[in-house]
Amino acid sequence: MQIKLRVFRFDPEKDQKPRFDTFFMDVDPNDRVLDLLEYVKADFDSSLALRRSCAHGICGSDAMRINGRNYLACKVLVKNLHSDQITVEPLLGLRVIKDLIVDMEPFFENYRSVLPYLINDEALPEDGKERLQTPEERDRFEDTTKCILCAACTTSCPSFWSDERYVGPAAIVNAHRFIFDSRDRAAERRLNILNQQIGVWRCRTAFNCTEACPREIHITTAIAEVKQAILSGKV
Amino acid sequence: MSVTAKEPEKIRIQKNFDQIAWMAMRYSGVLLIPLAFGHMILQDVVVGVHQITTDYAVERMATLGWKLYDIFLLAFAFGHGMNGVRQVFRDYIHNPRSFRIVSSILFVVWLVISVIGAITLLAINPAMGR
Amino acid sequence: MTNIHQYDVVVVGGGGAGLMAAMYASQRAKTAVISKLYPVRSHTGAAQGGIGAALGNLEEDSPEWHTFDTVKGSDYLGDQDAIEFMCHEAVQAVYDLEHMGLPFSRTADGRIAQRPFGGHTNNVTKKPVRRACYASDRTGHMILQTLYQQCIKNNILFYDEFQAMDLLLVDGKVAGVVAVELATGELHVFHAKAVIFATGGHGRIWEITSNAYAYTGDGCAIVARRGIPLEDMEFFQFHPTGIYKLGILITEAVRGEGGILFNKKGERFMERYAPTIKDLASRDVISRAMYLETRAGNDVNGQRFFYLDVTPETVNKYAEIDGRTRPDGTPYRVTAQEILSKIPDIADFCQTYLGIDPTRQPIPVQPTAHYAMGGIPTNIMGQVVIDEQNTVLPGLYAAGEVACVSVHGANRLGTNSLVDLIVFGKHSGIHAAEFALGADFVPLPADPTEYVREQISRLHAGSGKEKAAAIAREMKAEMFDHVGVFRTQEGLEHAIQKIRELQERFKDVRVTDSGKIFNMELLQTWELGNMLDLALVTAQSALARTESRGGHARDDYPARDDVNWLKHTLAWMDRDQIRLGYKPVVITKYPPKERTY
Amino acid sequence: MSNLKTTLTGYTGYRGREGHWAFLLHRITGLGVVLFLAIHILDTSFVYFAPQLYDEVLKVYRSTLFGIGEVVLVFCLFYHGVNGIRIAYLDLLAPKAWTIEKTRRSAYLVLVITLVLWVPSAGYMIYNLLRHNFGMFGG
Ligand SMILES: Cc1cc2nc3c(=O)[nH]c(=O)nc-3n(C[C@H](O)[C@H](O)[C@H](O)COP(=O)(O)OP(=O)(O)OC[C@H]3O[C@@H](n4cnc5c(N)ncnc54)[C@H](O)[C@@H]3O)c2cc1C
Ligand code: HEM
Ligand code: SF4
Ligand code: F3S
Ligand code: FES
Repeated sequence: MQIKLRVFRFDPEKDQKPRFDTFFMDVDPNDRVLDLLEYVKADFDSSLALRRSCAHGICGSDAMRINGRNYLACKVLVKNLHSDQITVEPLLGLRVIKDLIVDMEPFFENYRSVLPYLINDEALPEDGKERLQTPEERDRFEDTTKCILCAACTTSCPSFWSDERYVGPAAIVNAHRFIFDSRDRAAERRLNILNQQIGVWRCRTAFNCTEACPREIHITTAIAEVKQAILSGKV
Repeated sequence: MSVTAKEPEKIRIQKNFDQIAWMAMRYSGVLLIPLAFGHMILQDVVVGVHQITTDYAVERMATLGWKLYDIFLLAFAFGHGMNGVRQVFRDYIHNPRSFRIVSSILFVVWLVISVIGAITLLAINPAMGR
Repeated sequence: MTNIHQYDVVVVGGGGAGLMAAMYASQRAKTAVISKLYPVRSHTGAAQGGIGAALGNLEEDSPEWHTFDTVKGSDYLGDQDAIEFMCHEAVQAVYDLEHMGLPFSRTADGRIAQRPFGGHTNNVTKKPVRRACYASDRTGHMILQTLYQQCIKNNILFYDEFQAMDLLLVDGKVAGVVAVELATGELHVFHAKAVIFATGGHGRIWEITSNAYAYTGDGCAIVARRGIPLEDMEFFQFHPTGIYKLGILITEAVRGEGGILFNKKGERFMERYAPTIKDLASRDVISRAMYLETRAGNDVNGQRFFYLDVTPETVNKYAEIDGRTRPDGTPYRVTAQEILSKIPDIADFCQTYLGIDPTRQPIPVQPTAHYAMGGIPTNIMGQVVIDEQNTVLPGLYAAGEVACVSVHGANRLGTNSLVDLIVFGKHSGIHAAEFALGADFVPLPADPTEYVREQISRLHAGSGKEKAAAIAREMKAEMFDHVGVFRTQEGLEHAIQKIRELQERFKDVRVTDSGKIFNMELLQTWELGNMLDLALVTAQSALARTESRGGHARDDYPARDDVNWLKHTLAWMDRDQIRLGYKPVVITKYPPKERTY
Repeated sequence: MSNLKTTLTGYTGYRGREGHWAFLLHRITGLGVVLFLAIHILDTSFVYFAPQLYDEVLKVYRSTLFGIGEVVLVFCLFYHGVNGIRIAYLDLLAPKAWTIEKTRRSAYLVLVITLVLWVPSAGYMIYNLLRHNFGMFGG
């Protein structure tokens, strides 16, 4: 099918202002949007800059705004967009460095602020083997282990747009993954961090995050569970 | 069955304003359904501004039942609303100093208007009707 | 102006191997990690099925059996001392991961869950054994995340989005690496006592591949240009079940859970090629079976693909025929629900890219380029060895897919790569730190960035007659057709000539973007140069090896030839010529036998 | 101030779904209602502080423009209240129900309930407005 692809362009070394480049191309409805961007690089303008690696939705490199909504470019097919006009823009709320590449540092900083790692200073089992955990205990945080830190959620969140100090859904998801892990012992510290001004209370349940998550994590549910844990003092 | 037999963790959370405000917004909201909806349906729809006169207003506010109703409405609706405004401002104003100034102003506005409203409600008595 | 940094140990690559190495190295030495991708974007995150370790949580198992399976899987080309070391270390390594927080799936009694995987057997009964420890179907993702999390916890120093482009050697000793900072285009010199390469593989050389765009073989190309040989490059694994056309991997675990392969006649063709373990035979065997089926005209629609069927009806039907049981002895029967819960990500890929539900419809699959068995030669400490006598190059280490220890020999068993990363990542880290503590910095050369600058300016100076994209396309197609699952002398010669021609044309490519900030075009063009080099090494090594073994299948030499070819290939890049040499395979307990499944 | 630009771009340009619109509407209607409420408390206080002026206030209230505004206000409060109940219910009683389907469906439900409440109210108010200000319906 014939489509019109509009791509956000900005070269900090040349351009004062961003612009859109338009490309007309013949594509297969089953093509990924990432494929289209690769066609642009191969056949039209090799200077287009974007991040990508795995090409199947697992590395989290290529989150971007496609027709106004956050997706992984490698996980959305042309036919899913139901349109022959496709507009590709960088994520909103992070500084654009070049073309579709944004500065991810604030995002990772928020991630690191919630202690996203297992903390348990108790002695290991004497036989040196695994700490035990029942399948039920494991299921409690299964969903939030899926996060690939693509930032599609955080950069779709109205609260983050207005204030990038808000830790954002991705950080909360990663805190959730440890708060509800029966092997972890630092839920209290994390909950106190998330109870701060820039923590969970900033979430207005706008739900863009959950809609955007390419891993289909129930983000808003996870945030709600964290809020409940803070209020009840129970995990 | 829990093979790790984890003690339910005793978690102490520092209470803070945001947490309390979050709860308060929800509980006051629920309360506001009868209060605010009732008031509005009655005054704006059923009675309508064209039927409302000073006498009507005085008479209504002078009745004890309505007086109480209105005081609750004033306290909850305006408190809820002004805290809402504060939260909205906090989204957009990031400088802590600026935000402190703004919330102080909001607090004063809230206080002054609430006091004016309260005085009106408390002071009105049937004798004031013309 | 260049920026010079000094560290005891510099790890190049932030995937499973790199992070593991960094964690252990940093315990004793001042360590930094440079990675062209954010570490969590590394390809380790794509690994699905599991990590093999003989924990024996569900049934009897032992590291001995794991060793034997790996030796056999390697088609006897793996070094048995290294394999034995790895398989024994695997057990502790998996417990270590668990202690670091890795959320393994669990058995009912709370232990790490394990599932069967291709080529892993009970050595006594010859039946598949549950050895692959897993976390749903995203084991690699969880390993990568867990290691990254621990690195954050331990304050490991990262240079994210720094791409290494050169290795500095002075008088045969390591002096450091040169890397470009993507965000600024500036060159940085990392002056180091020890350098660990953990840059992953090079599967992007082939057209249909499960590998990431980043898999361009930078590590191998960088060291090869500095005179270090590459080992066993002809052995590249083609995974039998990549999604048709896209190459996206459908993990073996799907067959572990009972999935069956069918040809166009609806026949379970693996029965003919591997009568004992059928659909769980090792990858090279199945890929080759598919090729033979294709040649016999049994591929679906004549389009070179087959069906992988995990619908509960099929799984249950064949589980009954095979008499498969659960650990408690009850017959193995599944529901759609159960299947979905075991392979949620695969179901998601099928839904997204094919629009099908794998519990209702079969998945169209074809062999896809998957894993480099070959790479930079190392010993079990991760030290790079540079000749037939295994002479160590002081200060240089390699681990992970980029390295060739060799534990995978001619064919890697599923789940063994993750084991490789963890075990050899760890030991190279430990050893590099140890080495660095006892060594001095080798003084940097006078102009450390000279070679990189020269390479870059050449890419800007081309005539512009040729397009990089076109060259890449032709290389991938050529490699897939002639240096793929099956090879012939004619095809390989054709490929070699073609690649040489492409290398010539590559000189006429010009990078249009002259900027410094995130000049992805420049770097990707440089990567194409790496791929062309490795394509040539692969084809040359393959042409020389006149036998069929593991991932290297020659149509014209269909038999394994232990008399002449039980040896590792070493390939040096001497300017434009490839020079080949050979070194013996280490055989300890398991003399070569015919390999049947 | 770049945040403000981002925010406005996002509010208006991001193609969020039901949850996004519900959030925006909730915020706008809440702010609208609180603005009105502040004025309303003050003007009502005229009853006590300056009864003579209250008649003037009532005149303004009865103007056509204000009448239309009032219809909008009623919508705002209905929407904000009903959606507020949705939020409070999910947050306090059913946090697990913050799922895609339930959020989408509940957001629509809120809109429907709001309309059910508002349309008859608005009809009646407009009827009154037309009757009193334009002498229709035998007013
Ligand atoms: C789809 C798929 C499924 C798989 N499933 C399994 C499985 O179930 N079990 C199993 O055992 N194995 C599996 N594998 C294989 C296994 O995942 C990989 O072999 C392994 O993850 C490689 O890890 P690594 O650490 O060597 O490299 P990677 O994790 O790829 O890391 C490479 C790192 O090097 C960096 N890098 C590369 N070049 C440069 C440069 N020039 N400068 C700086 N940094 C650089 C990259 O940024 C990256 O951080 C699978 C592979 C794929 C593709
Ligand atoms: C009728 C019943 C009402 C209910 C059930 C209700 C409920 C709520 C809830 C739950 C919130 C919090 C939203 C969040 O944090 O995500 C909220 C916010 C708010 N409410 Fe109400 N409310 C009601 C009436 C009112 C009234 C009468 C006013 C005005 C005086 C008002 C003004 C606001 C404002 C300004 C906000 C902040 C909006 C924002 O943060 O985006 N509400 N309301
Ligand atoms: S929660 Fe989902 S959208 Fe957010 S970073 Fe993780 S994977 Fe991406
Ligand atoms: S979009 Fe934002 S407001 Fe909450 S539900 Fe998601 S974090
Ligand atoms: S390229 Fe990896 S997620 Fe899209």
